[in-house]
Formats: sequence, C-alpha cells, structure tokens
Amino acid sequence: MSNISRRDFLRVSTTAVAGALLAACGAPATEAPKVEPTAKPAEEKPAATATPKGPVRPVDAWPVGELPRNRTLIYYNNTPPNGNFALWGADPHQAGWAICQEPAAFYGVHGDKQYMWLAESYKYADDGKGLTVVFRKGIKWSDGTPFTANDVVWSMDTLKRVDGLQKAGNVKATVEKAEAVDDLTLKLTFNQVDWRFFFTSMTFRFDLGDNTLIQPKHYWSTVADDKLREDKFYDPAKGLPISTSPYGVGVSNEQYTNYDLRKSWWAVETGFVDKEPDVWRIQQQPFTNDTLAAQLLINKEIDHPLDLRPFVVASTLAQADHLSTWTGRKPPYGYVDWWPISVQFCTKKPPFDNPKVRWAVAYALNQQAIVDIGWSGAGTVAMSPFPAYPKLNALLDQIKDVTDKYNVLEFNLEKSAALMTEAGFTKDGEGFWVDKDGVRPDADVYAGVPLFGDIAPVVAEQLRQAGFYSQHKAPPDVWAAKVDGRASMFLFGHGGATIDPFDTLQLYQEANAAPMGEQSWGNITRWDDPEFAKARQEIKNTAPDDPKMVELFKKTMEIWYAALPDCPIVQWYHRIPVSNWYFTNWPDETNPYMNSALWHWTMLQVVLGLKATGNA
Amino acid sequence: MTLSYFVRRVFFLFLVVWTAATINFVLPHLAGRDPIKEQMLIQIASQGRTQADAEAMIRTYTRLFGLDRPLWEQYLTYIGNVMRLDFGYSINNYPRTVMDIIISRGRLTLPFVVVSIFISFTFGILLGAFLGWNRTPQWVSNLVVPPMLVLSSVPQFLVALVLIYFVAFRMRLLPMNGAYPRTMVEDWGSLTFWMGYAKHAILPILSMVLVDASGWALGMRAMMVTVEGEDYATFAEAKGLTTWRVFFRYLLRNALLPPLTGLAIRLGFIITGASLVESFFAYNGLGSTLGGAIGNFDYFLLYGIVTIMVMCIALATFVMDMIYPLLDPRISYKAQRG
Amino acid sequence: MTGFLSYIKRNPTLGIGLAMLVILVGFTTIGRLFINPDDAYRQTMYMNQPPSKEHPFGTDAQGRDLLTMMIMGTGMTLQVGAIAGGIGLGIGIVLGFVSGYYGGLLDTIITSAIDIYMTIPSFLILILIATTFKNINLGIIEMGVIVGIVSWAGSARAIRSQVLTMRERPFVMMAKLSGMGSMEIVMKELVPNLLPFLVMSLSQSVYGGIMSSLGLEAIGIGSRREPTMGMTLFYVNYYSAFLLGLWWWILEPVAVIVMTLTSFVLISMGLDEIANPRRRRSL
Amino acid sequence: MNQPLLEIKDLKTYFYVKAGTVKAVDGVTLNLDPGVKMGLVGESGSGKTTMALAVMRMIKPPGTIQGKISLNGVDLVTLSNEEMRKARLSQISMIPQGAMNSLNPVARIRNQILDGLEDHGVKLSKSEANDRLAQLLQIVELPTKVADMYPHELSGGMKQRVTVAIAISMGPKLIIADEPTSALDVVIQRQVMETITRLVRELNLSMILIGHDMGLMAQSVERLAVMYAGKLAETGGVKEMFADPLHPYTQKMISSLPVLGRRGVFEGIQGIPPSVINPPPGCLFAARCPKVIAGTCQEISPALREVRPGRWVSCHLYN
Repeated sequence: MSNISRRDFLRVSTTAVAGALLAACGAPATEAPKVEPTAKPAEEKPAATATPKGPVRPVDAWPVGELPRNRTLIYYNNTPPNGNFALWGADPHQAGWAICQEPAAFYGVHGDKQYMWLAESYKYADDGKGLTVVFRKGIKWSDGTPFTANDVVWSMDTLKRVDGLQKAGNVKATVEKAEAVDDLTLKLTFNQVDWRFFFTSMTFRFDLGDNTLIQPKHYWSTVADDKLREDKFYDPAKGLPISTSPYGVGVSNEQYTNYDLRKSWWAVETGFVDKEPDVWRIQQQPFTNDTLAAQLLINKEIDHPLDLRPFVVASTLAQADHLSTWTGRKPPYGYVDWWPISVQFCTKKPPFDNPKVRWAVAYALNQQAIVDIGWSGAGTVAMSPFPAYPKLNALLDQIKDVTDKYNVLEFNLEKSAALMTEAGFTKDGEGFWVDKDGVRPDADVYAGVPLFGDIAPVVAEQLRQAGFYSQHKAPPDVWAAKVDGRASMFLFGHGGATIDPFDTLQLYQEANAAPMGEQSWGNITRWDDPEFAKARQEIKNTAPDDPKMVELFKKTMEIWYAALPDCPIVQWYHRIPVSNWYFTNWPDETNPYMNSALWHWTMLQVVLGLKATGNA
Repeated sequence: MTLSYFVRRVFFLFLVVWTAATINFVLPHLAGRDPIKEQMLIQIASQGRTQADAEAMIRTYTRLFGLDRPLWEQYLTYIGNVMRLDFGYSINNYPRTVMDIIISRGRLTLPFVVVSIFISFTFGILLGAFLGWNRTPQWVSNLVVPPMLVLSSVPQFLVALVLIYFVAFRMRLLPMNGAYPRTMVEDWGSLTFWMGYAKHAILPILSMVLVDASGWALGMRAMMVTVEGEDYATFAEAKGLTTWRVFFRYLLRNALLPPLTGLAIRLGFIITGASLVESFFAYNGLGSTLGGAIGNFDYFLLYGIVTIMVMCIALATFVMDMIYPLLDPRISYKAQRG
Repeated sequence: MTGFLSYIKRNPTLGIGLAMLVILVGFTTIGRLFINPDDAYRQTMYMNQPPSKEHPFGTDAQGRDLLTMMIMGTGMTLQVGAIAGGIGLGIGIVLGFVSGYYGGLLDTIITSAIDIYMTIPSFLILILIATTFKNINLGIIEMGVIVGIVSWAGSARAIRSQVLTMRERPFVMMAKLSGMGSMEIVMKELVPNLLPFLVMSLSQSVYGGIMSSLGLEAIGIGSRREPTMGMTLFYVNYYSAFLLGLWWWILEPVAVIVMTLTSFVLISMGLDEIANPRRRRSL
Repeated sequence: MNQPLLEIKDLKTYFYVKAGTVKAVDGVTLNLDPGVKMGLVGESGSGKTTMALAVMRMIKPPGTIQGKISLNGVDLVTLSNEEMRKARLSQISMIPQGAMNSLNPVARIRNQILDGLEDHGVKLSKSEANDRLAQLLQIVELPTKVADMYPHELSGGMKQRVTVAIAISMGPKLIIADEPTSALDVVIQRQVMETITRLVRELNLSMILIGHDMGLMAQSVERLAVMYAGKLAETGGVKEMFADPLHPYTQKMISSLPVLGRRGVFEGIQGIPPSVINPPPGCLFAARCPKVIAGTCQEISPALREVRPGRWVSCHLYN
C-alpha cells in the first residue's frame, strides 16, 4: 500500500531546476545525437506506410482485441490511471503513462546517450537568452492532425497563462516569449540567460524534471482554461488521449490499463524508425507488494515490477533462470539512480544549527555498515550529494583534496565525541548526549514509508551507539514533519544532477531557506550561506565544460562540506528484475541504452529496444 | 411494525452517519492539519517552484476544494455534500471524484466481501453449533477447537500469503492476483466475466473465511452451551422430538440470535480486514484503496471511504433492526432495544 | 492455593489460559534476566540467520537477535493490551454503572452513544486518529492509550446490562431500604458481585486492545523501533520473509500472538463460567 | 394390579467427572402401579430430578444409567435411542420445573404443541390440527387464541398450562411432574395443580410428582417416596407415612413441618447433606441421624427392604 508514497518521495527530489541560468555550454548538447539502436536517420527511407516489415500485426482495428501473451508486455506500476489521463491538474509523473508522451529528446545517462526525437536539432542564442528548436518533418498526432511548432507554443503559453498547472515552473520562470517561426521551427526568448533549458525542460531523462509536455493545440484549445485541470483526457471512442506516441490507450480501468500499438506511427511512416515495436500491447497493473511481484515474475505472469528489496531480488533470481537485472545475476542487481541518500539536518534548529554537531553525526555514521546491513552489501556508499555518474565522478576526482579533507565516509566515534564535547554536550548516565540543561536533543531520524525501511533503522541505531538519543520514525505525515521543521534529522535523497552539478547545488537556494516557523519546501535543510550562494551563482554562469568549472566546483564544495547541511550515506539503486522470457534486449550495464525503469519518462525508449522472443 | 419504531430507527441511522461525518470533519481541524497544503507540498516539490509560485498553486487548489470559506460554512456544505454522497475530489487522483473511485472499486469489492461474510457466517455458525452441541462427541471438539483458536488469531494476511504461495504460486491452481482475468473488460452482464471474477475471488475469500469463520464458530459454540442449559432445551428433548428438530429449531435457532445482532457490525471489520488481503492479491478494490489512501494521505478519499463504510454499516444495522423482531418475537417493534 | 488449584481442575479452560499467560509473562520477565535488551535493537552483520547456538531464535533481516526481540516484544505487546484494556474497561465501568444504575435520561444518552459508537468501526476511528494527529510518538503507552480510548463501547454495554439485572436483585433492594447511598451500594454491593464479570471484561478488553494494536502496527502505524509483535509482523511483510523462506522469523511472532490471544480467549471463557453460572455445564 | 406400570430396579446414575464419581442416584428400586400418583420428596440435591431424567433416559455424558427401568414390561434402558425418543411423550411425558423458560421463546405455541405430535408420527391436516389444538388448550383451560401467541405473551401459569397440554398431547401412561408449580405464585400454583390432578384423574394416568411441598403431597398423591443423597429412604402410602414414619430421616422431616397436613414446605433438616461425590460407605444419613447405631451405620449401607406390605425402608433399625 505504501509503495505509492515511495514514488511520492522520489518525485519530490527534483527541486533544482527552477531558475537555471547561464552556462557557456550550448554547444556540447547540439553535437550530441549519436547512433542509437532504434533510431535511424530519416533520409534513408521513403515514407512508407503500406508495407510494414517484420511480423504482420494481427489487427485491423484500434484499439485491438485480445493479443498473444508473447506480444504483451506486462509491467507493474502504481494503481493504473483508471481512465484518468489528466495532464494539467494531476501530476502525471510516474503515473505509468509516460508511454503516451514524446519529448523533443531523450537522454540516458548510463550510456551517455541523447536521442533527438520530435526535435531534429536545437541551437541556443549566442547570448544564451534564447533557443531555437527545429522539429522533424512528418510528425502526426494520433488523430492524423499534423504536429507543428504551434502545438509547442500553445503548450508553453498555457503553462504561463493559467495558474496552478502542473510542470509550469521552468516555463514560467524563464520563457519570455514562445513563437513558431514556421511549422517546424520554435523560437523561444528567455527573460534570463539559460543554457540548460533544452535539457531541463524539453528532454526526458529518468523521472526528472519540469518537462513541458507537448500537447495537441487542436484538442486543448477547445477546453476552457478553468476546465483544463478537470479534463480527464480519456475517451477511447474519440481516440483520447491524443498523442504522437506509437501507443494509444485501449482499455483503462481499476485493474489494468492497456496501451495498444496504434495503426500507424509517424516515426515508421517517415522512416525515422525502421520498424514497428515488437511490443504490441503494454499492460500496466497495480503494484501492491514485493512478495507477489516476485512470485508473478517467477511464474512469467509479469515482465517488469517496480524496484524490489535486495534480499527479494536475490531470492527471486535464484528461483528463475529467465530473470535478470541491470548487473545480470550479481549484486547490486541495479543501476545508480539520480537520487543519492543523505541524513539531512534541519540546520536552523538546535543543536543541528551547529556544523560541529552535524559533523559529529557524520563521524558517527558508518556508511559501509549501512550498505552491508540494510542492503546485505548490495549497494554502494555515497561520499557526496551527487549520483555516481561519469561526468560528475570526473569532476569529483579533480577535487580530491577537498573530499579527502572532509571525508564523510570516515567512521570515527572519538572524533564524533570530541566534536560534541566542543559543542558543549556531555553524556548522561545512560550514555546519551545532553546539553548544558541536561536535555537530550531530539535526534529522531524521520524517514518515509517504506522506502527507507531497510536503511533507516540502521542509521538510527548507529546514532544511538554514538550517544545520540535517536529513533527511526515513519509517521504518516513525515512530509509535513520535514517541511514544518519538526523533524531535526531525516533521510532523504537529493539531486537532479546528471551531467552537471548545478541541479543539485540549486537545492540549497537561499531564497527557499525559510526561517523556523515557516514551511520550507524548496530547501528542506533550510541551509543558507552567502559565500555558497555566490559561488553557486558563478557556477550558474559557467558552462559545465569550462575549465573554470573545476575551480568553481571546488570552491563551492569546500563551503558545502565544511557546513555539511546533509551527510551523504548511500547511492540509490533501482533493482529491477526483468523477465527475458517473452522479451529480451532489456537495457543493462553491458547495453545501457536507457535506464530500465518503465515508470520513468524514458519508458518509450526501453520498449522500443525490446525484442520479442516468440516463446509461448 | 409501528410507525414510531420505524421513525426512531431512521433517526438513529441519520444520527450515526452524522456523527461519523462530523468526526471526519472535526479530526483534521482538531489536529490543525491542512490536507490540501500537505498534499500539494509533495506534488509541488517535484515541480521546482519558487515559494511564491507554490503559494499561488496552493491558493488555487484551496479555492477549488472550498477550504477558504469560514468554518461553519464549510461544515454546512460538507454535511450537505455528505448527504448527497458527494465527497469532492481525491487529491491524489485529481480530477477523479472520491465517489467515482468508491463506486468503481467498491463494485469489485462488494460481491467478494458479501460472499465472504455469508460463507464465514453460515459455515462458522453451523460448525460452532455442531461443536457446542451436547450430542457431538467430546473428541471432535478437542480435535477442532484448538486449531480454530489458533486460526482465529492468525493475521489474515499471513493466511493469504500461505494460500498464494502454495495454491497459486507453486501449484498454479488458481490465479495469484487481480479481480478478474486481465484479458477481460469489466462486464457484469456476461457470464464468462462472472466466472473469471469468481475464480479470482476464491483465494481472497478463503483467506478471509478461514480466519473469520473460526471466530464465529467459537462464539457460536459458547452460545450453544448456554442455550443447552435452558429449560426449553430440556423440555424439547422430553417432548421426544427428533434430534434434528431439537438441534435446528430449538437450539440453533435460539443460539443464532446474539451472533446475528453482531453481523451488521462485523461488516466494518471485514472491510478493514479486506484492505490488507486485497493488497496481497493486488485486488484493486475498496479495501486496498483504503490502504492506499492511508499511505498517500489522501484525506478526502480516506474520509470518503470511512463515511461510506459507516453508512453501509449503519444501513445494515437498520435493516437488521427491521428484520430482528421477526426473528426474535420477544423484541417487539414497540419496545426500545436494551 | 489448594482451593485455587482444585478449582482450576474443575475449570481447565481458565487453567490453560492462565498457564499460557503465566508462561508468556515468565518468558518476558525471566527472559530479560538472561539477555541484553539492546540486542533487540542492535543490528549486526548476521542477517537472516536460522536458529543456532548463538541465536537460538535466529535473526531478522536487520541482523537483530530474534530471541531478544521476542522476549522484549512479548512484554510490550502485553503492555499495550494491558493499558488499552485498563482504559477501555475503566471508561466502560464508569459509563456502564452510571447508565445502568441511575437509568433515566442519562441512560438514554449513554446508550445511544454506545449504539452509535458500536456502529462506527473502532478500527476506522483508530486509523483516522493515528493518521490525523501530527507527530504522535506512537510508543507503547501512546498506542495503548489510543486503542483504549476507542474501545470502551463493548464493555460499557455489557456492564450496563449486568448492572441492570443486578439492580433488581433482593440484596440491592435491602441495601437501599437500609439507607445506603448510591455510591455505597455500587461500591459495596454491585462491584463485588460483578467482580468475576469485570475481570472477564478486562480480559476481553485486553484481547481487543492487542488485536487492534496488531492491526494498526501490521500496516505500519506504530513505533518503528520497538520490537512489538505487530511491528515484527510489519517487517516480516516488508522484507518478504515468506518469499525468502525465513520461517523462524514468521513463526515466532505468530506463535507469540496466537498464544497471547488464545490465552485471553481461554481466560475469558473460563471466567465466563464463574460470571455466568448458567453457562456451567449442568451435571 | 399384578403388573406394575413402572418398575425401577437398582437404578444407578453416576457421573464420572474429574473430581471423582458423582453418585446422583444410587441403587433406587421402586414400583409404580397403573393409575397411581406417587410423590417423590427430598432435599435439594438428593437426586430427585436426576432420577426423573434417568427415567426419561435424558442423562447426558459423562452421566451413565445402570439398572432396569421397565415401563409396562419394556426395559427402557435397553431401547434404541430412536425407540426411546418415541417413548417420550407417547409413553412417559414430563411437566418441567421452570415454567417460565420451558417453552421455546421464538416459536408459537401452536408449533410447540404440534412439533411433538408430528415427531411421533401424527399427521394432521390444517383443520385437524386446529381442532386438536383447541381441544388440548381447552382441557388445560386456556383460550384457543393462545395457540397463535408466543411464550413471552403468556403469564407463568398459562405457560405451565401449555406444558401440561404438551405433556398429555400424546396420551402417555406416565407423567413425571418435576416441581410443576415451584416458579408460580401461590394462587396460581393451586389452580395449576388442580388442573394437573384433575387431568391425571380424568385420563387415568400414573404420575410421579416431584417436590418438597409436603402439604401439596398430602393433597395430591397416594404414595410417597423419600430420597436421601441419591438413595431411597422410604416408600409407602402417603397417609401411613405421615402417620407413622419409619426412617429417622422421614421422621425428622415430618416432625419439622409446622402444621401437619397443611401447606408447609419441607426446608430440610439441620446439618449438611453429604456430598455425593465419592460417598463414604455406610448409611449416608448416619452423620445426622439421632438414632445412629454405632459401628453398623457407618460401615454398612442399609438395604431397601419391605418391612410391611407396601412399606419399604432402608434403615438398620428395621433389620
């Protein structure tokens, strides 16, 4: 039941992107298109709809009737949308119907691949205060209406015009004006310098971001502004939801939602993709618990669950040969997500307003033991707030002197005790730290249900061993506890950074560091440092590949580490056993064309990569 | 049946619903929570908004959900809405309404819960009556009662786990999950659909019945012993009546009355119990929705489900009140039940 | 003592129930002398170990020693039950006596309240309370108090009906005629005569309290740290112990739960024979 | 008068419980001639009711019945369960003790009367059934409309009349009335008792009347049997017994009555009746007996013997 809230916690973590500015790096991104397994240059083929290659689809009508199991991909997600594909009111993030959305581009970090998709190319204005995107020819909405740059303009205008819509932040903050130069060319004018807009707002990567979902103007312009939020965007008879995606929604109810291959898809018609996907139907079923998911995987009844606990993955793999994970059949069974976990402090609340106390906590934590006990060793520790991705690792390698000096991985109870004594604490009869009034400071570790169920108890116990009167807490209102500042310490992930540290640093926005008594949701740690803010601002104005970047990064991180608003513990892993029985070529560490989570925005790329085995 | 009895019971029915609705309304205010704000916080954080932007969004939704008006006005509107079965929107599933969710999931749960109650009650009552009967050899009781004692205190979800593991996962006799085959579309007019639904309901029903029937049986057994000590039981035997007539008409018939009064109240326990069982069978019904609403803290959905359940129970109690005097002539429609 | 023993001989149900309770209490109190309570919390690298010499009950997925957890948790679960049962019965006694003895308008009000309260499932109210109130530190005591507060209706109703029948008995009439005050009659005449019944109600309330707390904890509403039986079950479920084949981790809390609940059922049944002479099997 | 209607020989009803053997009825021998009304008296716990249940063969495990109970020459102890069931109501019937609770609270009087008939093979059409009901109710002086009422709508006396109607509905030869009026108030007691005695006389039934109201006995029965601690102390004609009680227990009992022959309830004798769980050897009355023969009474259990025609007594005084 509470796996849903696990998703909620995941989705929270992208706080970064709001006002990203300046970067001298328009160029690397535009060079990026590479040869991908599924996409081919458009010019090689004539636009042919009549003669599809490969197996002939047994359907003339759409939505389709019953289909063979070996052409149906069954995956677990949260409760299916139940005929509710509302875009503007509800948050479609991780709702499982990302398959119905196509972005300007996709990005897969593990293979460092960018897939230009609806967009063919983009170019930032020389001063960074504008962006021109050119879309492909021949793109059609599922109802046959041609897709044009006007659809994008309408989508962005709507986000700016109507209050309270989902995913409006970036556009509202940055876009001054969106206009269609011609049917295929979008010209954006920014009110500030922003070299990252295409990546943060038009590229699907992970489940991150404030992406603008490009919507059919011809449908939505018939809906009044104040009715936008309530529109469920679902009616199979009318072909809703309309999208450019190869999959439409067949049946959607309480028990499952079928995404069926449509009769035609612009990418095959134009030859951009050489053949139709092997997957004819994607069925989304509700995820309820790990045990059931594992048993269904073993019995080949589903192909892809949500991520599972390490013990469960190991046991599941041992019971079935047709299953594999990102790392094959070996630990850690998964890939690093963008969401490294920290013990985060409420830095405006005593005693954690004192950096010495925060460092005392850091020395009291034994990260490796957390991985070993919580995950039976199937994972890795985190020594920084950044996910262990190549470009970020490279950057961290260059500031080794800083990370060595401030080694959060060091487990040293003496140092911890010394710092606590310096901060004016003494131990009471039971061996717990007390302040000068003899009061044990509140050191409860708040952690969400049930995502941190395996590591939070370990963290709390380690703190107790070091004399902090701590206990793992997972109340239903854990979120409010953090935001209100009731929680002194809480486990949470952070980031958003994938190719450039800025998105993570952006979390510690001084504007969002509300004082105690106010709710603080942007910057939950409430940490605020003028020096840091200045340094971050400089990073904002610097391109990621600028040689200056390393120096700036070093300066920023030195401040961050000294203050330690949160103490990194572990990298976050998605451990997803997948079934190779009906479909193979799942992305994994040897073939990392995309991260394999189907509940992410990048779901379409994974599905396009799958190959049917024909097994009965 | 006198009119005043009927009126009194109807009044009581409304009193119960009103109380439950008021508790629902008062609790969050007592706790000083702002459901919209809390829920929006979670959603807003993923959008990377500025504080001002987020506040604007909260304002929009607060207005949408009507939380910006004075308290008494909110309360009156709320009670009015409850009476019209309108619980507003589910925060998590916006723009789906709470009632829409309750109806579409409830219709999957209802047959399965009703059948569970019916089977556990019938089976438990008969078994309990049989065990409590003085003609049943003592060894039968000695053999059956201890396992029942155990079963009645085992958590239902463990029974569900065991059943799933052996019957569905290992032996593959019955489906593991879902409310009906995923190749079917919900169609209550079709026999094939009913068959599929029934097949999927067997294990969930079984895991509830095993635990629940044991409880009924233990209670009924004690009632039987009491009834057997009554003079009319002795006299019935002295009348030379056939064994079965004594058993059904004189003993069981009388021992049945107290459990029957508990049947309506039991409805509530069953649905809450169903919430875990449903989630173990990935049965997307009302029970697991209740669980989800707790986990997600979807206030309006949570309170909507609670109110609807209380209404169902109150309604069931009302029906029982109407029927009960027919079953027990000592209770007349005129007298207040004590 | 011998009288007690010979009574137990005639009422084996009560005897077995009490014996089971004594075993449980002994397990948790005497057991504490042999273990280090910290082992119930301390995580080690010895995870998912089947029973062995070092860990006679095995360990759980966090490497905690299950023997210690069981010893500590049994006490905690009993404690929750005792607190909840005590509070529930306390409220029940006050309302039941007031309503049954004084009657009149007060009785009508209390009876209606009981009826309404019984119709609203207490488990739902529990969920509402536990999820609504901010920052409740759901420790053992808080859990007991919350569960106790919502579970008075059953005992209030039962006590009321007992008091009603008692009120008509000749000795109460006599007491009234001899000029005893209401409070005096309640304390000197009614309570002693209802004592077996009250003890039985207590046993039932404790049973109900444990049952409700288990229900809440099994869905994760409770103290995450304390190894109560409900929380242990929560983790059993969370770590998919069943799938992993960690039978000891499942069997132990279930055994304790079954034993605890069964003991209270048996005690209630046994006490019922004293409180309700009609139920005694006639010779 | 050669063949007794009911012949009880050495009847033992023992309950084997954990604490030991409860000898509720221990070696009772008794004859009852057709048309004779016999009173069965004794303190509470002396085994009167148990004996009545034993005669009806309604003793449940762990109780056992040994000995011989023959009714019209048929040994009831050896009958099959089904035969015994049929014998109840049609051969022997019972007027139960608790008038208030002896009727099934959830069934109409009509059904409670007809159930007995139906289960003894009497098939009646609706109008026949109505006639039969009216007739039976009339005999016990109840209005016909009672048939369609529920027990809780009747007074105690009316309920007891219904049980009487049920008891005679199959025309039995023997009626066992177990303190039939004990739960009623005095005026009603008398009316009901009059009805019962009238019916027994009119229908020429035999009756065993259990009770401890000696005055009632004096008025209603011809013979009297006194039970003490599961054993028969003395039997004989009621007048003889009152005039010349033989057994010391009977003597004490009769002398303790306030006014002989008038309404008076025998409340027992000083001292405690002995426990019938694992009783000691010897006469069980010995401890309370004023005429105890030291050495003998405590050692040897006195046998029941006929000391003069129709007078049986079990006491060492009359050896």
